[in-house]
Amino acid sequence: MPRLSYRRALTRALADELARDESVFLLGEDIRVAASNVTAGLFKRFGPERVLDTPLSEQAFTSFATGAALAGMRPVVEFQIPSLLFLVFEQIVNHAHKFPLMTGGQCAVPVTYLVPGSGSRTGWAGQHSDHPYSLFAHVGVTTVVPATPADAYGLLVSAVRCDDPVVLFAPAGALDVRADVDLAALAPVPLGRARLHRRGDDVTVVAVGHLVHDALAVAEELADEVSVEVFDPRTLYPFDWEALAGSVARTGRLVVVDDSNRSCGIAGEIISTVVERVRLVAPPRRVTRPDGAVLPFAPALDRAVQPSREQLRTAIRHVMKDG
Amino acid sequence: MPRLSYRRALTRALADELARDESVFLLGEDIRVAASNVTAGLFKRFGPERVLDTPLSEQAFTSFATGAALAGMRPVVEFQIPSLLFLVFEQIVNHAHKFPLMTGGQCAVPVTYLVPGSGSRTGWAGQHSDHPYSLFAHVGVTTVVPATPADAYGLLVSAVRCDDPVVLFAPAGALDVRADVDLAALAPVPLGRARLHRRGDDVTVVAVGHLVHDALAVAEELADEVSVEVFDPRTLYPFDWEALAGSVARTGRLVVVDDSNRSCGIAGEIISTVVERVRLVAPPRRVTRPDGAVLPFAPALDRAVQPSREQLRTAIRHVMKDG
Amino acid sequence: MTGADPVRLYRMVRLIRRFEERAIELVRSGHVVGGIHPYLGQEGIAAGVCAALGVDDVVAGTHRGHGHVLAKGADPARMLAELCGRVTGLNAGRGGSMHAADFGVGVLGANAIVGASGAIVTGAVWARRRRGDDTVGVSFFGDGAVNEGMLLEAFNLAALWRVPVLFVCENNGYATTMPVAGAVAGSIPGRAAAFGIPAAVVDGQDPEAVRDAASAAVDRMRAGGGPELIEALTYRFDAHHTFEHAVRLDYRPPEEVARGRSRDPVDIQGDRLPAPVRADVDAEVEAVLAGAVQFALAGAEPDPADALAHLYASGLTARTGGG
Amino acid sequence: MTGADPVRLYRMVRLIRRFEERAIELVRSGHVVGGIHPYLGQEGIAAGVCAALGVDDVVAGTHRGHGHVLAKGADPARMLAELCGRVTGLNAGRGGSMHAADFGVGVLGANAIVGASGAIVTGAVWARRRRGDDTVGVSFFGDGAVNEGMLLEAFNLAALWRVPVLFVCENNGYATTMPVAGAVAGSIPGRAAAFGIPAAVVDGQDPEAVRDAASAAVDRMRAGGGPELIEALTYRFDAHHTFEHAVRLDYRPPEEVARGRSRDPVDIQGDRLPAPVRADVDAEVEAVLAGAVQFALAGAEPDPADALAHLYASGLTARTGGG
Ligand SMILES: Cc1ncc(C[n+]2csc(CCOP(=O)(O)OP(=O)(O)O)c2C)c(N)n1
Ligand SMILES: Cc1ncc(C[n+]2csc(CCOP(=O)(O)OP(=O)(O)O)c2C)c(N)n1
Ligand SMILES: [Mg+2]
Ligand SMILES: [Mg+2]
Repeated sequence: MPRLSYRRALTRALADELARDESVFLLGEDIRVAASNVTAGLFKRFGPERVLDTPLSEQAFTSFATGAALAGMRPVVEFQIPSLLFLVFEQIVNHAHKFPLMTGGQCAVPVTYLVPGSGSRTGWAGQHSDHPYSLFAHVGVTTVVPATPADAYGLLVSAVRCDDPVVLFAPAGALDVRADVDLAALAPVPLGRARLHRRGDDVTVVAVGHLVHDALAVAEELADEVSVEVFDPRTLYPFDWEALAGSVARTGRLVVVDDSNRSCGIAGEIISTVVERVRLVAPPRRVTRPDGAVLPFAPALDRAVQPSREQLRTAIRHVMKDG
Repeated sequence: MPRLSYRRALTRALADELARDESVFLLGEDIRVAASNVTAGLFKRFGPERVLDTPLSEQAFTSFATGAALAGMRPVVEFQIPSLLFLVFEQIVNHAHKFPLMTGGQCAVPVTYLVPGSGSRTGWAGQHSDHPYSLFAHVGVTTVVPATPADAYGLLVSAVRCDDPVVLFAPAGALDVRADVDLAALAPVPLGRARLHRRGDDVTVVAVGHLVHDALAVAEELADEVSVEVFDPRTLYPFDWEALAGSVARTGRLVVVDDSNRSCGIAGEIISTVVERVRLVAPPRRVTRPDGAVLPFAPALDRAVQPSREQLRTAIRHVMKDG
Repeated sequence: MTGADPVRLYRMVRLIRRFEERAIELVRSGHVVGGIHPYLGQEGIAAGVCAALGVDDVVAGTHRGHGHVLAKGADPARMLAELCGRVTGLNAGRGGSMHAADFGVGVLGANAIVGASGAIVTGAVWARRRRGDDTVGVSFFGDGAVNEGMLLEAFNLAALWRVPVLFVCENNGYATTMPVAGAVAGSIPGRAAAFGIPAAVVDGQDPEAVRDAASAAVDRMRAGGGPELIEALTYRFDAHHTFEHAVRLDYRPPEEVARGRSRDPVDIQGDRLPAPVRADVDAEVEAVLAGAVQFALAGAEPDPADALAHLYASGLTARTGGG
Repeated sequence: MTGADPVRLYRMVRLIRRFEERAIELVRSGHVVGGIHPYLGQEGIAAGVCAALGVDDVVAGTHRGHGHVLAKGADPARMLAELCGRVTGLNAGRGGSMHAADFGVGVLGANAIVGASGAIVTGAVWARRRRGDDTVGVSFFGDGAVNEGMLLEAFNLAALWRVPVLFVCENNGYATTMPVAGAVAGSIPGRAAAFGIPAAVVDGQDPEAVRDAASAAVDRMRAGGGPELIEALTYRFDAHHTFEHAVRLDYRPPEEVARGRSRDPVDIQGDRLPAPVRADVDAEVEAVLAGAVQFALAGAEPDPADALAHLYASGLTARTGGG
C-alpha cells in the first residue's frame, strides 16, 4: 500500500471535492504557490477561478466566503496561522455561525476553515503557536482535529460537504504523519463520530489531534502495567458522547490529553460531561497546556508548555493508583 | 444606608479611579454622553483628555489602549455590546495578553475592558446577546463577572489597578440590581477571590453574575427541602479553587449555573476541576445555555435559551436524589 | 421591485415612513420588544437605490435596516410580524428588527454589526456572477462604518476583483452620538478613492437624485464596471434607537434637528406628484399598513420548544443547557 | 541613536546586512530555531528612518523586524542572543525573531501579526505626549499590511487625534508570494490620503533619501503636525522566510530578482564613503558581529521550569497543565 502523508491527504481531499462539485472553491493567502504546501498542484489543475489568492484582508475574505456560501457556493478558506482565527472570530462566530438561526432557516453557510499547522511549530513563538480549537467548541462551530492521514482526508471531505461552517485544525505535530493507506478506500469520515485506536480495559485515554500518536506510544510503553484504551474524538464539536460513555463505562477511568489551554478547554468539557453520566472508579485527570498559556520562543520552553508523554504517563499511573 | 445601583457602582468606581490616578483614562463609543449610562457625568468632571469618544474602530482603539498601557497609562475601554469582544479578540488575546511574556517581562498591559450589558437584553437578538466570558477564561485573560453593586464597584477598582488586562462583564441581568450600601465602606475587592452569599450544608451552587440572584432566590424557595450554599466566584479567571474546594468538601454536592454556552464553558471547567480534587456524593450538574447557542429574537425563545430557575431547581433536586 | 417612476418612488418613501411610524407605535405598546433604530428621514436613500435594482440583485443593510428590506421588495406585513417576533415574520420571529432578511427578494439581511455587510455582499455577488447571473449588489452602511477596518477591507476586495457592488454610505451626520467630524479623518469619498473606487456625493433627501445616481452606477456595473460608492447626505429625524425616547441623550442642537427635518424626502418626492395622486398613494399605503399591523399582531408566537430551530442547517441538534 | 551622517548611516546599513547574514548562518547551523524573515535588501529603510529619531521616540516593527530593532539602537549581541533563544537575549529568549523588543531604546517590538503595530504605536505616542514628552513614533509595515483593516483604522485614529506617527510602508513588491498589483487596489499613498494623511514615495534603496524624507516628516510632526506616511520602494533580496531556502516557491522571475538586487543599499550608501573609511566601518562591523555571535552562543538556555515566567505582570501564577 502506498504511504500517504497527512498533508497530502488534505491536498487529495481538496482536489477530490473541487473535481466533484463545481460550487467548491479555495480562498486564502499564497495558496496558488501553496506556501503551506497543502494546496500543491491545485491552482494548476483548477485555475484561478477555483483557487483564489487573497490580499491580507482576513476579515473581508472570511465574510466574502460567507457571502459566497449564502449564494450557494462551498468555499474552503485556508488560514496560514492559527491566530488568524482570532482576527476573524467575529466573522465566523457572529456571522457565519449565526446566519441560519437568525434568518429563521432561510439560508445555510457551508464554509470550511482550514488551519494547517495549528499548535506549536517550534520557534514560531507567542503569536503563531496557538491551538484555539476549544474556543470553537465553545461557540458551537463544528470543530474537527484529525490525527491520521485517512481521517484528515475523510474529515476534510465531510467538512466541505457539511451545510454548516466547519473549522478543521491540522496540527503541526500531525502534518508529517505518514501511513500506509489504500487510496481506493479513502472515504468520507462522518463528522461527530469518534474512533477507537486501541482497545483497553483499565483506562480510557482521550487524545486530541497529534496527541493521539503520543497516547498510542504511551499505551504501548505501559502495556505490561496497564491496559489503555485510546479514544480519538476526531470531532470536538459535536462530540461523540455516546461512544465515549461506552468506553468509560467499561474502563471506569478517564484521562484526557489535549493541547489547548486548561481552563475551559475541551479536556475539562470531556471530564465534566463524563462525570455527569458515568460513575468513575478514580478521579479523572487531564493533561493540557497551562492556564492562559503563551508559548515562549526558546524551544525548551515551548515544549515545556505543551502536554508531554511524561505527564500522560503520570496521569495514567495516578488514575490507576487512585481507584 | 443609601441604595446603590450596580450601574452607578460602576460609575463611582470609574470616577474614583480617575480621581485617584492620573494615568487612568476612559475610551469608547458614546461614552461622553454615556449612551450605556455607565460613564454618566464623567466627561463633565474629567474632560476630553480623560474621557475619549472613539470612532467605530474597535480594533484600532483596543490596540491604541495597549500602546497607551505600554507607555504607562491605565486605559479602561468600554464596549457597547458583548460581541465587540469577538471583533477585538486578536487585539486582546494575541497582543495585550501576550506582550509581557513575549517581551521577557519588559512591559505590562494594564487595560480594563468593560462590557456593560453582557448576555441577553431582551429583544436584542442574535448578534448582541452573547455572554462570552468563558472564552476569556480559556485564553487566560483575567475575567470578572460581578453580581452585586458592591462587588461591581470593588472589582472594577481592582481591575483598573491590576497590571494585567482584565475583562469585566456587567451582565444586563445585573445592571439594575440595587442594594443598600454603606458608601464609605465601598472598597476594592481582590481579583480571584470568591464570595459565599449563603451558607448551606447539602449542596454547593456556583452561580455566575446575575444568576447569583436567581440562585439565592431558588435557595430560599427550597429552604425547607434542602440547605443550599450559594457560591459566587466573582472572578472566573483566575478562579478561587481553594474556596470552592472547601465548600464542596463540606456539602459533597455541586451544581453550577452559568449563562454561557455549555461546551467548554466555565461550568464544565468548574465541575472538572472539582471532581479532580474532591469526591462528590452525587454526580454534579450544570445549568447553562445550550451548546452553540444563538439567541433568537422572540422574547419567549430568547428566555428559553437562558438558564432558568426551573432548571436550577431540577438540577438541585437531582443531585439530592442521586447521592 | 419598487420601480423607478415618481409615483412608485413616492409610494415607497411613504411606505417606509409610515411603516416606521407604525413600528414605533408598536414599540410603545410593547408589541415590538427591544426597540428599533428608526429610519425616519432617510427613506429616500433606500427607495432611490432599490429603484435602480432588479429582483435578482442582492442587498444587505444595517441595524437601521427596515427601509432597505422594504425597498428591496419584502412584504411589509411579514416584516412587521418579524418585528413583533411572530412565526409569520420574515425570519419566523428569530431575527427581529436588526436581522430581518428575505432571501427570496435578495435581502441578505439587516445586520447588527456596523460595517459587516460589505464583504458579505461582495462574496454573494461574486458567486452569483460566477454562475453567469448579471447580479449586482448593494451594501448599505452609515457614516460610522467607514471607520471599520472590515468594511475598508471589503472595498479593497471588491475593487481588486471588480465585483459590482454599490457601496452606499448614508451619512446622517452621526454614529449614535458621535458627529462625523469627530470620527472621520479625511472624507468618505476619499475612503473609496483609496481603493480606486469611483465615488459620488448625492442629496440623500431627494429620492430621484438618489435613484439617478444609483441607476447610473448600476448601469456602469452591469456593463462590466467594478464597484462604486455613493455618499448620500441625509439626516436622522428621530432617535438613534427608540431607547432614546425614554432616555434623552444630549448631542444634537435643536436648531440642527429642525433644519434637518425641514428637508423631508416624503415631501420632496410628494411635491412632485399632483395632490390627488399623492392622496391616493397615501391612502393605499395606510391600507397596506393597517393590514400589516393586523397581520403582524395576529401571528402566532413561536413555541419555546423550538428555540433552537435552524441553529444548524446540517440538521445537527445541540445539547440543551438543562441540569 | 545611529546618527544621520553618511558614515553612521552606512555603518547601520552594513550592520543590519551582516547581522542578517550571520543570522542566516545560525539558522542553517540550527542555532536559530524557527528561521527568520530576512531583511536583506531593505536595510536602507530602517537605517534611514531611525536616523531621524531620538532615543525617546518609539518604533514598532514587523515579522521582518531585525532591521528596525537594530536601527533604533538595540544591542546586536543581545538581539542575536534573542534569536538563539538565550536568557541573555533582549527578551530573555521568550520572544525570538518575531517579537524582539527593547523598551529601553523605544522598540515596542517586532510583531508577528501583519498590520498590528500601527494602533499600538499610536496609543504609545499619544500617551507619552499626554505626559508632556515630545515623542514621535514610527510604525513599520509591508505592502501587504495596507490591506489589513486594523491598520487602516489606526490611520484614522492617528489622523483624527493628530498623533505624530510616521507610517512607513516598506513596499518590497510582495506579501509572501502575492505581488502588490494582485493585492492592492488603488495605491499606497492613496490609503493615507483617504484619512487626510500626507504621503511621500521615496527610493527605499537610498538610505539618505529615506533619512531625508523621514527627517522632514519628523520635523513637521515635532512642530505639531499630525501623522504622515512614507512609501519606501524596495526589494526583498532573499526569501520571504528562510523556510524558502529549503522549499523553493516559484513566484519571482529570476530577472526581476537580479534587477532588484542590483540596487543594493549597502553599495549605494557605501559608495558615498571614501574606500578606506568604508573598509574601516566594515571591519568594525565584522568585529561587532563576531562578538555578537560569541555572546549569543555563550548565553545560557532558559530553564524549562521558568517557561511561564512573565506570563502575568501582576504576579498571578497560572495552573500548570500536568495530569
Ligand atoms: C462594529 C460595531 N460597533 C459598534 C456597534 C454599536 N452601534 C450600533 S449602531 C452604532 C452607530 C452606527 O452609526 P452609523 O454607521 O453612522 O449608522 P447610523 O446609526 O447613523 O445609521 C453603533 C456604535 C455595533 N453594532 N457594531
Ligand atoms: C494578519 C496576518 N495575516 C497573515 C500573516 C502571515 N504572513 C506573515 S508575513 C506575510 C506577508 C507580509 O507581507 P508584507 O506586509 O508585504 O511584508 P513583507 O513580508 O513583504 O516584509 C504573511 C501573509 C500574518 N502574520 N498576519
Ligand atoms: Mg450615521
Ligand atoms: Mg511586502
